[in-house]
Amino acid sequence: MTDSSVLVGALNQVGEVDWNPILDSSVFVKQLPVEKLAWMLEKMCLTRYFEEKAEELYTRGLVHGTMHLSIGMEASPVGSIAALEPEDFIIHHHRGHGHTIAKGANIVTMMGEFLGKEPGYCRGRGGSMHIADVSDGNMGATGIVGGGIPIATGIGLALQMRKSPQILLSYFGDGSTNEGAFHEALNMASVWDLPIVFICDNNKYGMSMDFRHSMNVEYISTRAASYGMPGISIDGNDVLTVYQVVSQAIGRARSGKGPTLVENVSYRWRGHSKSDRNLYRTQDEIEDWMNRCPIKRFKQLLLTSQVMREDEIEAIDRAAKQTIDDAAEAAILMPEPTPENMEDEVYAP
Amino acid sequence: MTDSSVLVGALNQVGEVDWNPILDSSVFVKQLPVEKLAWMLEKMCLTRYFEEKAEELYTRGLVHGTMHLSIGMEASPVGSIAALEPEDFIIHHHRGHGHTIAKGANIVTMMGEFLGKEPGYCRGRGGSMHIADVSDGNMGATGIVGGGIPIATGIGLALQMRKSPQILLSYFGDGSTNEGAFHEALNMASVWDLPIVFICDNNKYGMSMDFRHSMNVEYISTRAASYGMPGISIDGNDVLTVYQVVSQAIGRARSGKGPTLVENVSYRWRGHSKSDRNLYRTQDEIEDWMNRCPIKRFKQLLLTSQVMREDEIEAIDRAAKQTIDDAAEAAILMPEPTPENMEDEVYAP
Amino acid sequence: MSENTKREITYLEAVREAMVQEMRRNPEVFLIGEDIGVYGGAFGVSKGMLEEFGPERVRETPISEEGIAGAAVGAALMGMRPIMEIMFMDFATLAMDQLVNQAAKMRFMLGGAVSVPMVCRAPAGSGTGAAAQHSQCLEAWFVHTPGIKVVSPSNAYDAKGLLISSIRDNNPVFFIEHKLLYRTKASVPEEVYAIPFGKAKVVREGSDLTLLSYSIMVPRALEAAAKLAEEGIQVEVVDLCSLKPLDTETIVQSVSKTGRVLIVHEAPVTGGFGGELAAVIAESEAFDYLDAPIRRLAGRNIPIPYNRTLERASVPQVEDIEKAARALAREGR
Amino acid sequence: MSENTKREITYLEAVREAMVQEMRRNPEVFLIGEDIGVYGGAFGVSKGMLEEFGPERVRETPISEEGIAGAAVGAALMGMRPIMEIMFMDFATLAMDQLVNQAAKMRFMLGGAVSVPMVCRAPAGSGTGAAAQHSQCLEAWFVHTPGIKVVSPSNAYDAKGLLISSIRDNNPVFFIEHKLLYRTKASVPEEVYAIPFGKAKVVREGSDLTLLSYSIMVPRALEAAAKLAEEGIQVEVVDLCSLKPLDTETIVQSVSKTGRVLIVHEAPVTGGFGGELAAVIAESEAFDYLDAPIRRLAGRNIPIPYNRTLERASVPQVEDIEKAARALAREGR
Ligand SMILES: Cc1ncc(C[n+]2csc(CCOP(=O)(O)OP(=O)(O)O)c2C)c(N)n1
Ligand SMILES: Cc1ncc(C[n+]2csc(CCOP(=O)(O)OP(=O)(O)O)c2C)c(N)n1
Ligand SMILES: [Mg+2]
Ligand SMILES: [Mg+2]
Repeated sequence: MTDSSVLVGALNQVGEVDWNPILDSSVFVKQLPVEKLAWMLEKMCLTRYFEEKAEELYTRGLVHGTMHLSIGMEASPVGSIAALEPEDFIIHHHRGHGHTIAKGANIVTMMGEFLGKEPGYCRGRGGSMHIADVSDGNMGATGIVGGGIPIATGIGLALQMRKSPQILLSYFGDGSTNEGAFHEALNMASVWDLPIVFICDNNKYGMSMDFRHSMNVEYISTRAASYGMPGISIDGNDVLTVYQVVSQAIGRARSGKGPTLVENVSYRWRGHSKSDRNLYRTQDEIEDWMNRCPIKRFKQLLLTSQVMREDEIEAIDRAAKQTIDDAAEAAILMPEPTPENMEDEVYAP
Repeated sequence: MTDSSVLVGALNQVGEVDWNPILDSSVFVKQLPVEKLAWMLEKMCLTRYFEEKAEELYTRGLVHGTMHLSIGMEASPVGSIAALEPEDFIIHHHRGHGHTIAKGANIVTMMGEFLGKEPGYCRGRGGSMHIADVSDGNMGATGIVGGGIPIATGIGLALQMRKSPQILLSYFGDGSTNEGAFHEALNMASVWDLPIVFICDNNKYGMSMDFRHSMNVEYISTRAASYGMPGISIDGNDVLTVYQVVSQAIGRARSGKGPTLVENVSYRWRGHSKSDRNLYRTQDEIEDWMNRCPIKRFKQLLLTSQVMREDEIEAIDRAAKQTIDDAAEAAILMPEPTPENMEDEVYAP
Repeated sequence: MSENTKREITYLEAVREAMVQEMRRNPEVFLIGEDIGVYGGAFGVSKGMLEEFGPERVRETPISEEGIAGAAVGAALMGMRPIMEIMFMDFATLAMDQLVNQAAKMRFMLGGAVSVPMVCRAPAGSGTGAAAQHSQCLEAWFVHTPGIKVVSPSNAYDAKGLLISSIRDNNPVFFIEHKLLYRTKASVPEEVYAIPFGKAKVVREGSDLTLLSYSIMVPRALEAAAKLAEEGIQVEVVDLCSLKPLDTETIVQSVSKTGRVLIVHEAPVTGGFGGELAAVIAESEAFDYLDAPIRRLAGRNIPIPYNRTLERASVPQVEDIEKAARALAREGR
Repeated sequence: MSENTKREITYLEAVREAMVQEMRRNPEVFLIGEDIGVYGGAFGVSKGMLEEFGPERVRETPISEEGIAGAAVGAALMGMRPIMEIMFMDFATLAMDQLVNQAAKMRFMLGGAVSVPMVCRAPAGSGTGAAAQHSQCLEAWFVHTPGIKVVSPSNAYDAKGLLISSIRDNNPVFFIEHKLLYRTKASVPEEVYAIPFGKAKVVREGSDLTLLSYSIMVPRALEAAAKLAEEGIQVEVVDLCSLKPLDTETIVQSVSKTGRVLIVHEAPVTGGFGGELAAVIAESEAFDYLDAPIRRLAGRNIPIPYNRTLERASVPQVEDIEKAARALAREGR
């Protein structure tokens, strides 16, 4: 690694890439159009309120099945998808509400799927874990940990073969990097220089397992070295750092230089899924991370850097809450699917 | 990596380990008992002649099926197994004749298995790819590339749980390190500090694929970094370097410090298997490596360092050839298995 | 079942008790899998076991199903008796090489030089709203794999006894638990007991038709049979318990007696284990006693959907069994 | 088959020709797998294709079966038409998650928003001395997976036409090639032609019994049938061609006509596809026409051994088929 390639703000870094400097968020925030910042705030708020509503609906007994909440992790999907062109693609994982919202999903249709309704994105066949929004370039999620990463490689391959200018963001968790699928897929993507940015949403735990007990490395970006791929770990709760770093990785991907592994370090506030009693971590640790809330932090930044006024910020927040409340009401009223002829849906004509 | 950990003679190295210096083979050869050196030479010659005989038998139409020859690669199994205690274990892969011989297999029983005979190691059920010699601590090979590596982790786990002083050498090829099994198994072994030395017999090709086209790393030992495991690449055609380095890795394993990944760089002279037309590499390249023959080189070393006389060396060589010739004759005369009651063999009582 | 045992425990507790008792008895037995420690496993099966046996023997792993299976195979080769837990049976897809190419074949392939005494426990089935990738019943794959035994208990009593046999067996055993059975209760003795493989149970006698089933479909079949009895249709319900080895004798006897057979399972009908059962019957002397075609009632040929109504409609429910059995009872030849 | 076609090519060449012709016609079609380039694939199927189509479309991969399958799924999702080659069907064990949980389920699970037009080609079967881990026939697993279609041609003509249909199909298709068929020849038109799925062929007419089979067992069955004809036993041989969708109609018709049925396949008998066929017959109206029990002749319930004699004895040979058919023809009810 040459000195020139060391990126200020990186927690860990491998591979020889000439990273452009990243700016402190308090500086960078002034360089982005206010609409962009407002978009980021809106998507983060929508995600938070969506998931809080999901919890509420669950508690009210309206949800059959499980769900995986990303409360506290909103900066990674929003900061990275903010760096995409609308035609670009994403593929994510079981904890994917934020990615889906950031990529432009219709919230009502999404809520409908969450409730298993016929007008939902998957006509109620998929549910929380499988919400996809293909027409917006969101190829959805798999319930198999790591199972989406090889598919990402295939999507990247198709884009490359078609000489498309589009690129793909592929998301997965820390725990999934212990699956063979991760290894095979990143290796192939690197060998073929595919237009992909691999983004590890490290929320510190794979279900109940502290990621440091599941691997002998401190930073998951270290694993990029096995594939001769650049890797970088950053503060995944800082939406503008995520944006800057992923933008550069996207630039590499789009210019044919191949994939990058970006680790966004964050934390999941809620249990893994609804059956989680949180016995594997301390309340202190949870509270410590709640104090680092990516949304509160971003709002603070917007305010102190004077790019938005408090009332503007709160208006976005309130509107997001309203959108979610309305979506839930609408989704509850949606019709249920009916079981006739399901056999006809299995195969494409 | 601290300076002190840099090992002279290593082609590549990762991880922070205090390697003891390794000596130049021309020096080290004088520190080993002559019986040990003679053992090494004998095992290498036996392997070479076994495989040449295998080819001959194949050409004579006596072999049904395929086989994978390791001619040119004899130093890795012999140098590494020379560093074991007899009670230790090995598990290897489809190119495993050398490992089997070095671990002490009865050559006649082995040849019998190669020919599919009833008195063979697997009673003719396994054949060349699956010769195991369990009573000598050779747990055999799988025909699934990479499939033996997770099993190695399980063997290491059993040894550790039983607080056994025994350790395991786990062998595999360069190509197999692109399998998910490699990734999962090395990660688990490292997390649990298992008493295993992982040895990659890098013969430059996975079937027809140049290993440099199958991965973006120059040295496979680089991959150890993903597991927080020390990794080292060495000249795998120098039996005494292999011996010295693997001895140290065995020391780590035996003292509870965990696994090491050793890459023995070598070359396969013959085609991948009998159907190989060698279209993917040049004759020049093959000849270049034939000039680096590990056996010739070792003989030369023994001679020039004056630890053995030419006639002693040639006596070992001739005896090995004779052993193989005799074994083949005996094996050819062995009875064939008969197909009755095979169902009764599937399940253990 | 011993008469004087009154203690009722759940299927889940029975599975745990079998593991705990065998682990106490035999230091070679250990549990390996994901989140089996402080979390107690995704369904809570191993709750408390970490505390009793420690992290060595309640061995939590990274999320690496192929690695877990390989670790089990390797440890078993060395004479340990690993119980590996696959969190959902669907994830066995990631461990098929180790289970099918390694565990199942190794003894035969090495001419008998080794054995592979391991258990693979996996919760299967739909009904929890977990959708297509967390709801499968894949027993047919393992039945079709020489070298693996397959058991699938329908109640807490059998779960304990069959799991103890699985742990003591010297071969790879696939032990299938059904998620919806976890909370069901039965009278289960505290003593250690082993139920031999290959014995089906006639759990209800009847003269009009034989209903062959296993796992979750057994309680459903019994419920349906009770209702049909009110209409005068006497259904004989056979719980297969172990799918491989299979108790052909009990099957043939029952079918020969009733002359009609309905096979019920949750997995999709096409290519399911029901086909094997149909073939076994159609090849046997029971064929001569059949008064109606063999009928299968099984899961629809679709992935399991998320929505509760769709999910329910994807696999046989009590009313479906009732209907199918009634129709078959009336069917002449 | 067109009358005026005299050109004979091998099964292997027919598979290659189908790929080459579709790749010429449609730039979205590509081949992906291990050693398929200059090596031409382990069996030489893709020999010469790298030269014509280049490394982009004859895409060689690291040894990463799960990765290959995932790459195929992803590319198919984007509308490409990948043909993935699994070097030996046994290695599909390493790609089961991608094939079964992803490829097969994705369309249904996403409510119809996507399709996954891909082919997985795999050489199967024993007979080459490659032992237990390189000789399996695993079709039963994929037949049991809703969302996947399964075809298994028995001759060069069908191989070409069915592979072209597989490539054009908008779903995952498992295309099973048998290693021992690669060198067999048939008259194959040079023109592009597609053979629709779900049509079985009566490849020999007969009145005494129906023999249902596919893949390598079809030529063996025909040989046996020819010998039995000399004894006056007329065997009707049905080549299923596509296992899913299955041509139930032709099966039922033939069995209803002959009143006796022998099912023959190479995979181990227990849990094999033969069970499904037996069940389909036993459930159908053909049941009423059966004059003898349904018989299966299939592989023994063992891993495939290395030794040539043992290997041969593990799966049905011509003489075994002859014997089983003769016995069945004589069997009364
Ligand atoms: C192959 C597979 N193994 C196990 C699971 C069960 N499971 C679901 S999510 C999860 C944890 C995943 O951890 P990570 O990748 O860090 O993602 P996170 O849930 O933390 O976002 C586990 C073990 C699964 N769904 N798939
Ligand atoms: C899972 C699997 N994929 C593919 C193969 C076919 N195959 C056998 S050996 C081999 C090459 C292995 O390369 P490497 O690991 O470098 O070992 P080498 O043969 O060079 O010793 C391949 C592709 C296999 N046996 N198993
Ligand atoms: Mg996580
Ligand atoms: Mg190699």
